[in-house]
Amino acid sequence: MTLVVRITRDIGPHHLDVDLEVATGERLVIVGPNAAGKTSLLRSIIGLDPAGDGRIALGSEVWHDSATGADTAVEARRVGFVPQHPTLLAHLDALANVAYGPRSRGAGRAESRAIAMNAMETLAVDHLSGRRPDTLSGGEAQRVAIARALAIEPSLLVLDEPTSALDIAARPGMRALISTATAASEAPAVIVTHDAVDALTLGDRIAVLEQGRLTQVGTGRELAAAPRTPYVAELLGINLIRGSLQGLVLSTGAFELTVGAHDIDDGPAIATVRPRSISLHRSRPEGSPRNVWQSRVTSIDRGADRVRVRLTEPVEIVVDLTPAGLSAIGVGEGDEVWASVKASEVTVASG
Amino acid sequence: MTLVVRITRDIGPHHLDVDLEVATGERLVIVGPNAAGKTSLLRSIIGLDPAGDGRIALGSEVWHDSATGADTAVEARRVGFVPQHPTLLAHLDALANVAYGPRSRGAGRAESRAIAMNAMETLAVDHLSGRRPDTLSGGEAQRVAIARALAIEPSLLVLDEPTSALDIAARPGMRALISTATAASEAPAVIVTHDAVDALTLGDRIAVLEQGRLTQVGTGRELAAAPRTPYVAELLGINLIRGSLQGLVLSTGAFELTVGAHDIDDGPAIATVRPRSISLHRSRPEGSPRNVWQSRVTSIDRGADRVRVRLTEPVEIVVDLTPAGLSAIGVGEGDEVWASVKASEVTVASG
Amino acid sequence: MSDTRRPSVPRLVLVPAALGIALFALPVIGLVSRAPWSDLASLITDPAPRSALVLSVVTSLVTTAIALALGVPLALVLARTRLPGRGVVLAVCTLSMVLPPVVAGVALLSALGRRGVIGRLLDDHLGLTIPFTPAAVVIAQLFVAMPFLVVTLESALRSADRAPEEVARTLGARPWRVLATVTLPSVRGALGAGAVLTWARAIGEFGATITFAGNLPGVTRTLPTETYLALQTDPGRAVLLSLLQVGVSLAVLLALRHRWVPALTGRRP
Amino acid sequence: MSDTRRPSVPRLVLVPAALGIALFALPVIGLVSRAPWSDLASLITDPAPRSALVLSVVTSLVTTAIALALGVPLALVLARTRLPGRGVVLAVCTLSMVLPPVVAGVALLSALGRRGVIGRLLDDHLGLTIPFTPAAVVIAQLFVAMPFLVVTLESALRSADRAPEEVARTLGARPWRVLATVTLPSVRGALGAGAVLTWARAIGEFGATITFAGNLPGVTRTLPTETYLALQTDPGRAVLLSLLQVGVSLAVLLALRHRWVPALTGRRP
Amino acid sequence: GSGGDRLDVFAAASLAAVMGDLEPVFEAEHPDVDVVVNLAGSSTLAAQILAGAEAAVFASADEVQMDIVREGLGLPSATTFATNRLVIVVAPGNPLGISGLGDLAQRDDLVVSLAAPEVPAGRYALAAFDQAGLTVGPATLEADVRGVVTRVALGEADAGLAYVTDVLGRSDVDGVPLPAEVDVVVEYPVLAVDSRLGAEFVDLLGSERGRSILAANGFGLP
Ligand SMILES: Nc1ncnc2c1ncn2[C@@H]1O[C@H](COP(=O)(O)OP(=O)(O)OP(=O)(O)O)[C@@H](O)[C@H]1O
Ligand SMILES: Nc1ncnc2c1ncn2[C@@H]1O[C@H](COP(=O)(O)OP(=O)(O)OP(=O)(O)O)[C@@H](O)[C@H]1O
Ligand SMILES: [Mg+2]
Ligand SMILES: [Mg+2]
Repeated sequence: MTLVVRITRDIGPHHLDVDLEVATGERLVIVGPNAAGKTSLLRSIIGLDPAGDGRIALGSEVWHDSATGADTAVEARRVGFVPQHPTLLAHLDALANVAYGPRSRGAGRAESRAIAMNAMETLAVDHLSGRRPDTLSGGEAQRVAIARALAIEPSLLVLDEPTSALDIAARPGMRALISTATAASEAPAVIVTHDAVDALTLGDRIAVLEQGRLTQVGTGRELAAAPRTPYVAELLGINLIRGSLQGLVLSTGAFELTVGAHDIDDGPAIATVRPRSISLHRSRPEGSPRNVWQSRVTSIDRGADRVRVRLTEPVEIVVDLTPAGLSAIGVGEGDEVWASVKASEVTVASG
Repeated sequence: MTLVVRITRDIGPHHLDVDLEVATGERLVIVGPNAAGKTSLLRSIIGLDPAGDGRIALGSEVWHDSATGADTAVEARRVGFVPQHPTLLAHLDALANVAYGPRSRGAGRAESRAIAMNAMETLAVDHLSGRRPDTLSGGEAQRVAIARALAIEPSLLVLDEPTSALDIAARPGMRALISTATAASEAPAVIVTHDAVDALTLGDRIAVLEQGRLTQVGTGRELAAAPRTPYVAELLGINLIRGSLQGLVLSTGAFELTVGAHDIDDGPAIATVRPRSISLHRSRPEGSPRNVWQSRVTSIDRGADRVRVRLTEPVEIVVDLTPAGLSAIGVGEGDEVWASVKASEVTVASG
Repeated sequence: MSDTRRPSVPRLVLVPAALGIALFALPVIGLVSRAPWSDLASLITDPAPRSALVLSVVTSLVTTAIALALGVPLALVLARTRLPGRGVVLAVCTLSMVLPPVVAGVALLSALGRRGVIGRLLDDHLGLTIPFTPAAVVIAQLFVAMPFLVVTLESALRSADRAPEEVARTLGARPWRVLATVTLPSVRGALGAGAVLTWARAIGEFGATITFAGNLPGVTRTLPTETYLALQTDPGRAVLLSLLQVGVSLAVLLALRHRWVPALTGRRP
Repeated sequence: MSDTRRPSVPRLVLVPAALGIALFALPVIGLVSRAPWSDLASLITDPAPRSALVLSVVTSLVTTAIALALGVPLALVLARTRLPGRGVVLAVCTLSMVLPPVVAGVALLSALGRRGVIGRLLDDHLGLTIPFTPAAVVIAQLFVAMPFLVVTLESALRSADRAPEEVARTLGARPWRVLATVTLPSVRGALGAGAVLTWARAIGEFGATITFAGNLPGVTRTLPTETYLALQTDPGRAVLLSLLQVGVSLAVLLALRHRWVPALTGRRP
Repeated sequence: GSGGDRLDVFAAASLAAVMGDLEPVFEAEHPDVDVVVNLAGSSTLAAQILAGAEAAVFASADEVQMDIVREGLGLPSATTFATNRLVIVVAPGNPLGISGLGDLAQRDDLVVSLAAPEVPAGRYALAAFDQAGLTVGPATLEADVRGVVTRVALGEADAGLAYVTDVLGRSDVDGVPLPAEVDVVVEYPVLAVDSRLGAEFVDLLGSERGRSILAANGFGLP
């Protein structure tokens, strides 16, 4: 069952204009800055918000078609939905929340509870079955909400930041969990997340929504290879420099970058550089790198085995070093620094 | 102003028992699995939940002391609090929400609005000032909640997963933002997060809360060097193996691991291995590595420039490879595989 | 995680609250102190007040049930749809609360009485006369008391969070199920309050009842009517009757509460 | 993000809702059709009903204001504190709704009359007599009508989400400020509904008023009392008076609504 | 009661018109006195007086209530200032041809409304049927005599027993007089509760002026 979505609608002052397909059993991750319209897109797909001009279909079922006026009721769409806030039914205990879906879809009381218990075990929340929602922790509530969505054996999974409150131990399991849940029905899944690891691991493809429009859709590798917007580059931890290409030189106006071999035409282009490909130096370095420029350290984020250094002039660049590497050059925030990168580390795509 | 927290209380069926200090201007990050009691701890510090037996003091102010019966009212504690759910006041627009704190603390109407506008600019939500909370996106609401907490010039910042709904572009700025906000007052900050990068970058120290108890407190580097629990190891992307040490061999019962040189005594010990130090092979490898064992691939998480492979037998191990590395050995989920690691890559600490 | 340590109510509200309690308690104490308790035995053995009491309890409960059956849908339509005449309908509801009860009775007669707009048709074509029947008692109580349910519930429905209903729909719940399992439980406090108000207003109702339904012992003579008439000859007896009514009302209330409390109160565990 | 496409109300509720509307509308239509509209001019120029009207409007508004001043604290105390006698107090509130109004008037006389438990003290020591004054009208209305506010508000307060109040406290708001800026706005729907119910009950109140406050023209003669007297001699005039009352009530309601609507309704933008 | 410049007259609601006419007369005779008339059911007035209301005059439509007040306050007997008679209330023009009490007791096609026996009009109605040697099965027992008239006026009842004064001057009902042999006389007692001015008001009721006002309003004179 392929999900086909074509939506054109206004959200408040903004405009949402999306056209995408999710194949049978495919998991599409949607990423994008806050307020891009991700939640609004999901709600339109589900039928909770208007879908405006366009068409939404899952397999042979047409859920919405502005041309024919078709519009399937929300409750008939069989979507496993996890909203951005868990929104458990406050007057029911956790088990009854999860059993609500099967029960609403015609299963008997005992059967619904068995299905629910099963889903709760999958999410490791079966010990919370008798609990009222307002006594659950944030992560517990989110797991119960996921269990509830999976318990209806959905034809489509729609998850709005389903891992935002989960601890790290729970996240790696999510991919397997979603696969298992939708394996029988081969239901497609649409998953919104802000987490780069989730984006790369939960989905088969990633769609980037920015200001109500899809700016790029592809596999993680495709996006990493040729990010089209700074947001994608930032998400994937890649430096992206837009400029005008002339032969092997990309010029931003303030800055010129020698790029690696390529076969694209002169004109607007996007160069990408991995943060770890860039070296920093206290003084102007000698040697092979063809790109050398002077800059200033804007910020330093220290990690356990990685330090991320941010430079803003003359272009925004992040550099990843080892803690030892940073100690070696001994710079701090605000200090002047030299950066270098080999031309062969700079890949270029037409912009 | 140092924050001193000693709390012993029951939460539902669980028990919270915490003793910690946060120095002037220090940012303490609290991490821990879901339901560990993080939110409960924060609520006790703030005074929204009972603090039970113990003492809470900020500098010279004693907020709670079960010995003397002292108990400062919530509103007198001047805590900048961002709850796990944004909890904006539904009947006020975003600006009025942010201005609510200054206004409650005696500032005039115009002054409060100016302070609020300022805080909103800092969080890049000034364009939302006239909006009702129920029209905000998840990330927008969270930013407004952060702005609201910062607008009161807090003596203590308490943030419960403040970045969970923020896009990646907004996260790196949080550290600077919190520093700036508390710079004048040198207020300490207590920040709960599930995000490893946030944990390592937002805080000066990390406290690990598990099942209501602090299992480890230290800097990111200290935790990475000697994680005390599997949770910490998982958080920092490190393999942790508990066992009994005899000379250079750590034995788990099912598995023996030759470790690197060390000077700790025989007995219970914890070995750590970085995921990238482990190699995988299709067949039994020849050569120098002293640790070679056969296992099976449980799962594979593919990232842009990293693939994480999980093995469960005979010990839980994660291995990081490059995509190319994985293609080279050509294994999939469920396949048999050989793992090897040099003894010098295995560090050991007494358990 | 919702129980807070300290009562978050400002201390000083205790002063007006105590005044409010006094306002209610003093007259009741006055009444109790004036009651000729020695006559209680004779009152209880007298069959007349007993049949009035039974009629009052039964009709007021029937009224409450019908008020729920009609008032809940009405409140829903008013709160949740964009009905054109919304404001007018709500105004008409308020209006029947504002009418002096006797005039309400006259209004009912002019609609459903023998010569009333509708009553005439019923009488001519079906031979059905509504006044002077227990049904008339119920209708009179409904007209006067049902608005209390509608107004209370409408406001609660209007401000209730819609997100849980949305989730229920995605889980496959059809509109009726959403209504029964999500919407109404989420306003159960208001539903309970509205039902209690309606019932209390109904069991205390006198003017509209006697005007529309008349006063026939055993058929339409409710306890308030019995009390009113007793007041004409034997005020002590009237006081006793009122206290009887109050006592029975409390008993009914408590009985219903104990049965429905898990469903009707918004108490947290 | 809360406006949904389709009305989520099951279609079929329109049937009972329509029945409910008919129940309210028909009697009013009956009343309007019976009214001797030709007498309207003389009624309007007559000063007696005008002074009764003014008294009714003023006292009912004063009653509502006092009911808010006392009832809001009372509801808060009942909903938010662990007062030992909670249940009893709530029962006493319900009780004054159950009493037939005339008996309520007798109860008030026995408490606050010149020979009453408290009234005697007031009379002896302060020379203060309450009955037969406009204050007595207000007290009678309060006794009968205030419970509607208390019950409505108590249930809303009990089920209101406490998280916003907690946040307000962390932001430095003291209890009074939390109450005024968070708690009450979060139950503004119930507050509005309760106030309307109280006011409607007060302006339509007759039995307790005439018994406790008497029926002195210009002092305690309210519009319902005026209507009662008109019923003795000229039912058409009584109907007109009632419709006048209804019209004025609607006007007051709409006027208040327009002024307070942003504060009182729970409407979403 | 203090008299002074205010005179509180507690009068049965059915005397509203009479009191309305008397008030200016008394005030004209006593320019410094303000007459305040409190109109309600006799039983309500009695309850108010017994609860300490400062009534100067109590004019009751019910002898029972007057007795309750007299006994409660230990006052001498009251004087009768007016009388009234029962009348059969019927629809305008008497379309059903009701001619006497016998019709009310015996015709099955009639819906009959009487006041409840607890209130005076009901008591007198019973007495009337007693005298006529009839028993009646009314459809409803109204809380007061006004209820009887209202119900007939609205067409809900075909006949009822009310006072002559209730029917006088109304276009929506007609009165059928009772036969002469049914001699039920309704007496209205009045009492000056405790003031000199009150006694003067009672005197006015008995004066020529007072009697003509009573007569003009349909009341009989003792
Ligand atoms: N009223 C209650 N009754 C029973 N258990 C409760 C209650 N309140 C909290 N708990 C339990 O206490 C534990 C700690 O909850 P808390 O919210 O502090 O966790 P947390 O560390 O913040 O988790 P998360 O990361 O999921 O937000 C949870 O297991 C929760 O279910
Ligand atoms: N009723 C409304 N009125 C005005 N603006 C609205 C309304 N509803 C949504 N918006 C705006 O539409 C935009 C998209 O909102 P949406 O919730 O879809 O964003 P999102 O991509 O899910 O963001 P986040 O990552 O923060 O959750 C936001 O700017 C939001 O403020
Ligand atoms: Mg969103
Ligand atoms: Mg938490």
